[in-house]
Amino acid sequence: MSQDVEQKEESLFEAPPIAEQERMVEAILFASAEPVTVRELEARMPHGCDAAEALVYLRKRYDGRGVNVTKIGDSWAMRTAADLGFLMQKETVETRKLSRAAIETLAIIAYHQPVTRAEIEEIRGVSVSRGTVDQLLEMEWIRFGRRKMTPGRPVTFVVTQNFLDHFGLENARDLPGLKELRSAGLLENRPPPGSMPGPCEVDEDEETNEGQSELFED
Amino acid sequence: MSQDVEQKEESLFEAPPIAEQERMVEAILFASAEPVTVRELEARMPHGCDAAEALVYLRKRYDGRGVNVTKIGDSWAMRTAADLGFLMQKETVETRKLSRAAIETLAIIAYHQPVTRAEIEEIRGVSVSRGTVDQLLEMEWIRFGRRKMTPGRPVTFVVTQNFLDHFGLENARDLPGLKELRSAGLLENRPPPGSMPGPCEVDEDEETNEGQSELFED
Amino acid sequence: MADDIFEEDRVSVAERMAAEALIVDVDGFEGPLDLLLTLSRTQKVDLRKISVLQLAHQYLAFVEKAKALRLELAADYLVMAAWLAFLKSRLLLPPDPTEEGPSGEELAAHLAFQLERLQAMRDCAARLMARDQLGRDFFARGQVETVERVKSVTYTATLLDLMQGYARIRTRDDFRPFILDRESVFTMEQALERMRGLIGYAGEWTEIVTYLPEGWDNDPVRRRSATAATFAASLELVKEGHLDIRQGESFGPIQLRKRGA
Repeated sequence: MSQDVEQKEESLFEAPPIAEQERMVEAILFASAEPVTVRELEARMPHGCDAAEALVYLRKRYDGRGVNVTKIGDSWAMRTAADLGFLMQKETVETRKLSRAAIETLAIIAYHQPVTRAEIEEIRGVSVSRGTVDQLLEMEWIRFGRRKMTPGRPVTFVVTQNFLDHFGLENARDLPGLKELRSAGLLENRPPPGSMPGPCEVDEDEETNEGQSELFED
Repeated sequence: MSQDVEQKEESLFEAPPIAEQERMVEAILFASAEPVTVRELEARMPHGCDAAEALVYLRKRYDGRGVNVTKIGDSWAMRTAADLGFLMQKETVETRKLSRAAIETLAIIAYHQPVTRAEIEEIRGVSVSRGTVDQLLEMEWIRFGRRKMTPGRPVTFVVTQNFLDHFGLENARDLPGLKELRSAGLLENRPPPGSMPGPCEVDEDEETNEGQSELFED
Repeated sequence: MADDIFEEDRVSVAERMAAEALIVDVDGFEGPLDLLLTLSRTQKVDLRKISVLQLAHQYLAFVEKAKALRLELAADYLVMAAWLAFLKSRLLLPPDPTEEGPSGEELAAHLAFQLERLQAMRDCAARLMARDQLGRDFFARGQVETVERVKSVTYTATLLDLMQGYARIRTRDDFRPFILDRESVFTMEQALERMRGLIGYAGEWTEIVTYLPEGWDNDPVRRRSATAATFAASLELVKEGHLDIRQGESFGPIQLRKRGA
């Protein structure tokens, strides 16, 4: 008789099948605002559940999915797969023209590389703000070159492959020289005429190389 | 030559494999508490993705799981399986207790939408207090529909996506017993013969008997 | 008379109690239609088979009792009572072919429809609220990952921008930096230098104008500048203790003399 009661109690508290426990853990982790410990899981699940085991199955199930079961400290949570983080952003891209200071700095680096900040400032006649250099570095249009063998061993800046790609140049040496700039009307102190000869056109000129090499001679 | 360019462009925009798209939809739906439209899904996914197709796979995958993929109007969301609600006492949010008048008004709007205030009053036999409508509007369970093309062009009320989401309905057409009510003629806006006393009185020239049926019949 | 019919309809004590309760609780009803629906339930039949005539009796009896109890009934209850009395007479009397308007049967059918519809809506409301509800039976994601609105700004420049930028810098070299045109300016430094050279000879009071540099007294602009500079230089020399300065009266001539002379 007493055995009957015991059996009845046992069956009353029999844990749900592990597949069902997995569903429970899944639902709890999904709905929880905070990561949940195994202990908390078991406190919320029916008596006799083995949340740790259910988690093993659940974790395997979500392996490689868009959402993963991850352990954070002692707790468990579901998180979007790291490689899909880009989906959590709604991107709006705005294209802006580079500031005049940045263009000038970039031009000096392109024409005079490798060039130190002090040299840039000397050529521009004004100091170069940190923001300008940072912006160009961030855009990956310039990078640090080797240090100059002058006192203080200042860092230099050079243009990058990205820069060349963007401007359709094979080499920084392909940049038109001073003479070409002048013949293109770019060196005159008046607004350039509407029909600007393209840089490629200038390139065809044989004299290009002279100006260029002169520029790049250290 | 031009074909080359075309091919190149096509390959550039080639959508990820559908399994990958499924992962993406999974991640986006998982991360959001609010339902997400197919359109928004695709806006966030790489170019050329077919979110609707990915959803078919995803929905099947979550069938019977602790978390389900549910359709709510034009949108999709992930929700825990209703049979596991007992695990979520911690997450349960106390919803504001609605008055009987508010619940009835809500039901009338849901089953008769788009419905005017006068029509609600005719069905309930009493005037609808402003507070009742305001409360439902505030909960974002109802919203204004388009005006009726009857004299005075009265505003109508319809239920919202939030309403569908809250009651786990894919569509207003899935309201329980809707078909039976319609076949019993209980959703008709039957004008009273002659004049009726009290709030039952409706504009006699009201010609829109088709009202609600029109909404549910597409 | 109405009372009699009412009593006839009532069979059990429980129903009579219920009817009493209805009256006491008149405020609990949401209008006459709600009351009619409640009364109709005592008929214990499908609403489609309800006897509207009997219902009219019930309602009128209710109103009578309420009046007897001196309960204040809202106007719409009384309007409904009047209308039901009218309906009752239509239903009881044989149809008068000369009479206009809808027949008693039509009116009764519509009332029955209204009651059935209201009951249907109440059932719907109950079914709706019995559904699984979000936040009670099923749940949304607890740990919402916010969708970041990333406004990325791409900066761009063309090769032309670059060349123009470079040209702008190089062109600058062709111009000397802007400096003030000082041709007509006699600086205090110049005046000081000049005065220091001359001061040794100023043993007597000498008018300041005689110290003005040569060639600066014809052009008024130049003379003004030279005068001001010379005066300022004189004051500086006074301060240094090399010179005395005096002016006899306002706008009178200013005279200088070497100190200690």
